[in-house]
Amino acid sequence: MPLLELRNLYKAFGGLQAISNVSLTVNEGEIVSIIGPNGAGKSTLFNLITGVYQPDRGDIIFEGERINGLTPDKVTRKGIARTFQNLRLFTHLTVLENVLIPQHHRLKSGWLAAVLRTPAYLKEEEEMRKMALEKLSFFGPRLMSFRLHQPVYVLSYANRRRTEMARAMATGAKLLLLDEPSAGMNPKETKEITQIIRRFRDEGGYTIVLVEHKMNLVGEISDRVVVLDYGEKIAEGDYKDVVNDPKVIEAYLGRREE
Amino acid sequence: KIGINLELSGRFAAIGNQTLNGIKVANLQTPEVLGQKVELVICDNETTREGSIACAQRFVNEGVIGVLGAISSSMSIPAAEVLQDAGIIMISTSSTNPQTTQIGDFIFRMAYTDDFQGKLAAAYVVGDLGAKKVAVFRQIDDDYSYGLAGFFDQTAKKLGAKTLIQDFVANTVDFTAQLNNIRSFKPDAIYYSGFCAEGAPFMKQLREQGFAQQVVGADASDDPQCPEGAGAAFDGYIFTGFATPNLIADPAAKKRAEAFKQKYFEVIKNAKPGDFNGFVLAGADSYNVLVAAIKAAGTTDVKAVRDALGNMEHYPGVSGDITYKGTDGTPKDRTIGFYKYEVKSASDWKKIELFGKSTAEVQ
Amino acid sequence: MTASKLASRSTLFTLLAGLLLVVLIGWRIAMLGDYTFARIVQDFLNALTLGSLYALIALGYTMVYGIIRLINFAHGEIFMLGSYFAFYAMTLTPMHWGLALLITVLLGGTVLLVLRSLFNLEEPKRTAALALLIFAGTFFLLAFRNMGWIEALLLSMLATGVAGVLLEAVAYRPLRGAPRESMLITAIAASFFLQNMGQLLFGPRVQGFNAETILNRPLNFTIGEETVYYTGILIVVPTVTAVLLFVLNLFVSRTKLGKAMRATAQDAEVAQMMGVNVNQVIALTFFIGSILAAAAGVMYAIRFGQIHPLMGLIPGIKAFTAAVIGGIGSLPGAVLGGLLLGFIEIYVVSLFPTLSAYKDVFAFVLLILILLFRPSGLVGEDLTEKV
Amino acid sequence: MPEPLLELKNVSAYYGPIRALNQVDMVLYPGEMVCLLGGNASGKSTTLKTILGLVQVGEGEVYFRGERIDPKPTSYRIEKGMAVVPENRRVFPKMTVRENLEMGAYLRNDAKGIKEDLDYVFSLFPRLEERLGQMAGTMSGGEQQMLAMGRALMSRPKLILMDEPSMGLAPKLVETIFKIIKTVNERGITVFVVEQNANIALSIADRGYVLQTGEVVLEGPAQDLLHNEAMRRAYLGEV
Amino acid sequence: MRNTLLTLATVGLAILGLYLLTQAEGSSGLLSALTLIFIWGIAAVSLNLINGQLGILSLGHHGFMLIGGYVTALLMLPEKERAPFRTRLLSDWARNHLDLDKWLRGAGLDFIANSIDLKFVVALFLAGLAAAVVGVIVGAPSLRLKGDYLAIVTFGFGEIIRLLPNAPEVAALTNGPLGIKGIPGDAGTVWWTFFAFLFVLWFLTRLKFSSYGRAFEGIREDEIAAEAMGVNLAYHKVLAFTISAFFAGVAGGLYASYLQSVDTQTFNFFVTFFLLVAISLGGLGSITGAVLGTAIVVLVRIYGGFLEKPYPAYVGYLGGAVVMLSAFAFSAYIRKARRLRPVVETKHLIFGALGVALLLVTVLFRNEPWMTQTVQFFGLRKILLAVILILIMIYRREGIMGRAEFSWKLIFGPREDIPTEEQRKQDAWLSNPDLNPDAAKKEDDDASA
Ligand SMILES: Nc1ncnc2c1ncn2[C@@H]1O[C@H](COP(=O)(O)OP(=O)(O)OP(=O)(O)O)[C@@H](O)[C@H]1O
Ligand SMILES: Nc1ncnc2c1ncn2[C@@H]1O[C@H](COP(=O)(O)OP(=O)(O)OP(=O)(O)O)[C@@H](O)[C@H]1O
Ligand SMILES: [Mg+2]
Ligand SMILES: [Mg+2]
Repeated sequence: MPLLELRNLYKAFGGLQAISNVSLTVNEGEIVSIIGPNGAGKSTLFNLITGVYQPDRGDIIFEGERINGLTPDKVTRKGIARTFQNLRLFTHLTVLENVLIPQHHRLKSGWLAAVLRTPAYLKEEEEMRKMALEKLSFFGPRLMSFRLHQPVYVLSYANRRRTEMARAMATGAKLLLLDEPSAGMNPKETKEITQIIRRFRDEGGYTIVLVEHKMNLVGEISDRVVVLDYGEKIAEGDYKDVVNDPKVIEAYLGRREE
Repeated sequence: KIGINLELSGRFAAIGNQTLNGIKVANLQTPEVLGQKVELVICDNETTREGSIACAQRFVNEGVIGVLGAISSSMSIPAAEVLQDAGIIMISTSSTNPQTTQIGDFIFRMAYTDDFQGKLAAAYVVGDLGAKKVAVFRQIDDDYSYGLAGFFDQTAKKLGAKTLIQDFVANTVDFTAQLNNIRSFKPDAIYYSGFCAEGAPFMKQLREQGFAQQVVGADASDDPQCPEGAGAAFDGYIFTGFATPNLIADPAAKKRAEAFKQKYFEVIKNAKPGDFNGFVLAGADSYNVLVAAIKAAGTTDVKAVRDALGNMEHYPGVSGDITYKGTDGTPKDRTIGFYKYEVKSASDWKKIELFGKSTAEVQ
Repeated sequence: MTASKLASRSTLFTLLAGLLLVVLIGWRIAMLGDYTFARIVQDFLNALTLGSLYALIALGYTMVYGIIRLINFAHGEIFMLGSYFAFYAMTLTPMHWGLALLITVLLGGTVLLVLRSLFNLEEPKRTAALALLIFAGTFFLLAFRNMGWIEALLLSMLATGVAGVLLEAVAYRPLRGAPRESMLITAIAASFFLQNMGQLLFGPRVQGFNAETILNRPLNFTIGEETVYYTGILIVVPTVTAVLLFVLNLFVSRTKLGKAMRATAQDAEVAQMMGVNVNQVIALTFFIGSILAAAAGVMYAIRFGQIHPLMGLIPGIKAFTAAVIGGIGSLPGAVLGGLLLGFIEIYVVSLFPTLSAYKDVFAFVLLILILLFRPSGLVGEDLTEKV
Repeated sequence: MPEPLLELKNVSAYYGPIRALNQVDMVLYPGEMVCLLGGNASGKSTTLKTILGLVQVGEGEVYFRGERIDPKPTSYRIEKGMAVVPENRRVFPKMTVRENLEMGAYLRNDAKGIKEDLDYVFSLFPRLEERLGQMAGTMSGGEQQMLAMGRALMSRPKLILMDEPSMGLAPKLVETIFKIIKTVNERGITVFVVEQNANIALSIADRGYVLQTGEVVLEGPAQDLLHNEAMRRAYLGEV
Repeated sequence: MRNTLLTLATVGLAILGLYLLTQAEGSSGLLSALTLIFIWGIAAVSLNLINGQLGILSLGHHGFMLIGGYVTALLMLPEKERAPFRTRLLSDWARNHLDLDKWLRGAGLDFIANSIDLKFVVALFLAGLAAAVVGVIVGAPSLRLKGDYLAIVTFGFGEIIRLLPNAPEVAALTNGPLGIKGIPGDAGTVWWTFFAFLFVLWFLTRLKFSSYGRAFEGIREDEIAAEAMGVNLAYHKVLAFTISAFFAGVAGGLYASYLQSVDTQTFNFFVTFFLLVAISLGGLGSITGAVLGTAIVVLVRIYGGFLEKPYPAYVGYLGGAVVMLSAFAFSAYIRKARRLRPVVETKHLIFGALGVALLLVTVLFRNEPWMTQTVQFFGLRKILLAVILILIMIYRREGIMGRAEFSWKLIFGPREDIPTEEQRKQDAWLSNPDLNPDAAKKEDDDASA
């Protein structure tokens, strides 16, 4: 059974058909990249999956269960977490707090227990902290040392992106949707992040769907690449096939120079 | 040492300052008692209950013998609770709600109570003016206005008139809808039990909307803000209030009041003629009786002074004869004056004294 | 539920609610019995008078609120200042020439400075001409005229506009770029400050504002046997409000400056990067807002015949309410909201006389209902964000 | 050497107690295209903000067209001929595409010139013309980036500052955008660009600066930097 | 551990101090100031939970306080009532059924019954509960709204609640607009309020530093993100709103007991306004800040009275001069500390000039009658408060405490959030190991080896 399955999704904004008839399956343990020109509907697809928008038609099936119509928090609790293309961190909270909040929904203790600091609650809190550090440690000292207690608004752009990824992982989701994880990073850092995303899967056991424009990253880690254009899926397959697809070159990559 | 708890800022600031002036003048006249100088501790309660309590507490700390004020029942009652518990004398200058002095034996007042005022006004409107139908406007969120309107309404009904009550709340400025409501009732007279802040727009709109009936109000209208606010709309307005010297029946008291008035205008230099009214006299007398009680007791022991005050009979005050003996702290005989505004414009108006009626008569 | 479904549902609710309202009103009128046609007309005129006053206040409020997105708690106090300025202009003139000169220099100088910084007057000739006009005009008005309400209104509008700009410069400008809450708190503080300053400077008591104008001339006509009364304000204020609405709307949506205002509201930092002098634009917004407040303040004072330092509090809250009911940021919305408030207040009293003291409860219940079904006000913009 | 267009002399800038720029010296000559590189959090964006006056200069001086501008407000600097493509796009979300572009031309009054430039922008980014009436906030990330570029061009600046203009753009567009930058530069507009995509940036730039923790650690002609061993290792990720 | 001890020690000291104070002569003014600080402090921290931590502008807090006030009043009303009441349904019932002290005495636990009035505890709890129930009723539908729309709706609810006791239908119970008077006041004394205050502080601090508190702050920062991270918005908003309403109700009950009366005018919008001023002065979102802000506001209101005493006019002029000159010095100082240039802004010179001018005027005309006459300004305290608030917003826009809380670490520990230059250098090496002197040295070593 595939982890995530999209069946004939449609979404329009006014007259604009942002997503039309998109179907997609993602299997457990895969890294799937979604590429496509600007405005192709990639982020919209993420928004549909996570419940920020509701599809006009079609089904979204996660672990065999239809999740259309759920609010974003319910979707997250089902096991899908995401990062935002335009960064939506809790800017005045510290990095650590940012990574603790997504674990809140798993808390079993009620608010009264939290106030009373019952042993059960304290244990849970301890576990949350451990998990937060574990997720942050994917990024090594970049977020771990003094950055841990810095409020997010002092972080530079790339460090914010890293924090967002750690935060998404901390929800305890199985499936991560990463919207342009390497934006704002230089080639060297992009390489670093590529390795880290691979480790998300290998060590963290996540299944990953990502949107990217940096082809070397996509090429290096994707098991499968899906190409969207004007809301439609125009190609799907492994990286090599896709980048040599003339339709993709025409719509997205442009004339290859090398 | 005497505490003064007055509404010097906020909604009732105007009356508060008039009362304060009265006390100041009285203090100038009798600056000493038992060979000691009387020290006035002034506290502004900002026309809030909390402020009034804070003032009361401050006086408890500073160890005053007695407290003068506050003006309105809403501020007097909470302060009275504190002072009664602390065993300090309080003389509310113009609280007219019957409750105030029932709080305890340390609480006195200088005014009459609203049941008299309401009854007298109703008798006047139904009896003297011959009104068969009266529209009553009351401010529903004020102890004074609400209570007073109630007493008026009761008596008027008892005397055979029909009434129609219209409610409003503090800071209302638009009365057009209420006025439209009484249109088909066709009242012969209108009773207004509120304050001037609402009264001025009320009268203005009343006249604009074509009502020409006689309007009668109460002592809260005894305030220059009324005619100055609405100008000619107040022409002919009749209201009850603290008696001014001329209306005091007792000739001796009248003389004292006249003398005080002279002194007042000597001391308070920039006072306008309209600033002198019954509130000034009430302020002065509350000071006077307290000092007199201290003198009678011959000591500054609070208990003794309270007893002296409670047993006071026929004190010759500027506002009339004052007797506390045998009452709950409300003087036995007070004169309620009837006045009429004659207003040409906001800056050119007169308060005509009609006649006075003693509360003793009604009892 | 999709957005469109939601929209259609809320329209349905609105329709239903409207229907219910009509039925309720009809039933009450039938119950009341003596509610004659003339009284209906009378109530309508009363409501229109009050509502259009609210609308005028709300319009000025929205200029600042809708454009800078600052809940300007101090707007009510600016409104109060406007009426006091006019009051003193009317009662203290003509004044001794020395005093007039002093005030002219102070007031005229500030006005000139403010106008210069607002409109980039660089050409010396024009500036000089303007200066001459302002100084001579002010001096003439102060020293030789017993100002009528129109002159007082004009002078007060100018002075209040300047006061608004100064308030902005002192209290709000240092907070540029601060979080919304800080601005809000400063607005509260400013309102608190002005209220108490007003009590200190103008005295706490209520002052009569007695202008003989066409605005408060009692007029009437008859329907059958009965007479219906109204005053000149019923004609003037709605007209002024409508004209202002039209002009301001055009200004904000079409002119460059209007666009700069909106841009500043959305992202002041980027607006700066486009070359917008953000300080100037915001100052200008306050200038216009305060001028409108002054106009509304004078109308209000004429209508109700009195002014006092706390008079701005309630109209300020009403304007805020009106602006929100109408939809934040929408000038027509503010006017609509103001009218609606006026109508509610009048009709609650006349349809439910025993509940007249609770008319604010009704106003707020309606407000809540409206917002629950239309979460962004009657004509407000959609609040959803792109993620 | 001609007169420099922009000069930073010994500039330091602070965020509260944090010193984000440390005694930075930079010069831009008219018509040049200069590229600013550096790792994350090295202070690139801060440099641009300092030039624009969005961050106050703590110590040091900034000169633009021979005039000292560090005490001047941002709007004055724009008036003197700067334009900017801000980090993270920052379009006006509740304004339409057209209004956003018009805001770019805020300080201009020549209707005809504006029209020309509008057409020029449309020729560069046809997508913008398609979406003229759309609220900018609802556009996709890349579309917003185009809009931000177009908006900056609308002011006909002397100097254009760009903070990561290629971020979030499709590969095809990245190439296009650098071509556009090149053409813009060839029209005589000086370009100062912060870019992570150092390979492309350096290949079209004249010179480059490299920042590290707020300090300039390397500078020189673009070609030299491109082939600088340390540089390649540090930023281009080549070993 | 050390911190817990320190906290306990502080609380102990506070109790001791308070005890000594209650024993001291002439301290009743100070005590009532403290009582007010505690009462308003409870209200302020509860408002802070919504406005600061949850980030929702709520303007209807006075409504919840009013409910608490009325409930307490009705439950505590003594049998022998001074004022004639139309109905004492609830208070009669309360006397018969809620008198825990009677039961305690019956059970032989006299010492508890003698030392605290348990009925008041119950009354306060019920007051809070009533407010909380209304909080849910108000919150559930309206918390869907956003921003200012929500603000005005909460304001509307607050006003509706405030006006309802006046309605003829409930007036039989609430005595209409006249309110209820004669509530026993001894329950509103400093010990009660002190312990209630301690409890509320303890409760809300614990809540803030729990996972729930973090969730609230997440909602404040970014609702969409919080929702995407699995936080159930509706539940958490209503939860915070309800808890806040509960404590507002408790504060209202204490306040009614302090005033010994309750009516619909006491709890008007100014109450919320006042609380807003207090919490923003202290720093929105900070519990410590809310307390600090409340203390300042209450103290200025009570002890600022000296400003409004009569004094000769020249004192006023001198005071003005001092204010102006210190404003001038202060602004220069701040600009210097912030490395803003020029240190003295031209427009700030106005302050200096005005100060000097005032000084000159005072000296030159020191014998003129208008300089020596006695003047008295009422309302200066409020003006002072407003000016303090504006200044704080300008120079410390996040309020005195910002979002931070007082903690022992703040005093004893190092700041964690500001990196040292060294740390930032190390951070940079992550991107470029070449620049790491150690690494470079190591390479040298390798080479030489
Ligand atoms: N809320 C909305 N209202 C109107 N149009 C929208 C909305 N959200 C997205 N769109 C439009 O839908 C299209 C797809 O947007 P989307 O954000 O999914 O693009 P994308 O593939 O993520 O592009 P990019 O790579 O540039 O981020 C765009 O043309 C965008 O303008
Ligand atoms: N508002 C701020 N407050 C405090 N510190 C800040 C602020 N903005 C940036 N910083 C700090 O200043 C330093 C430089 O940040 P800057 O944004 O200039 O980096 P950058 O080079 O643009 O990085 P990136 O490539 O990630 O965008 C960083 O250490 C950052 O944490
Ligand atoms: Mg996208
Ligand atoms: Mg950057």
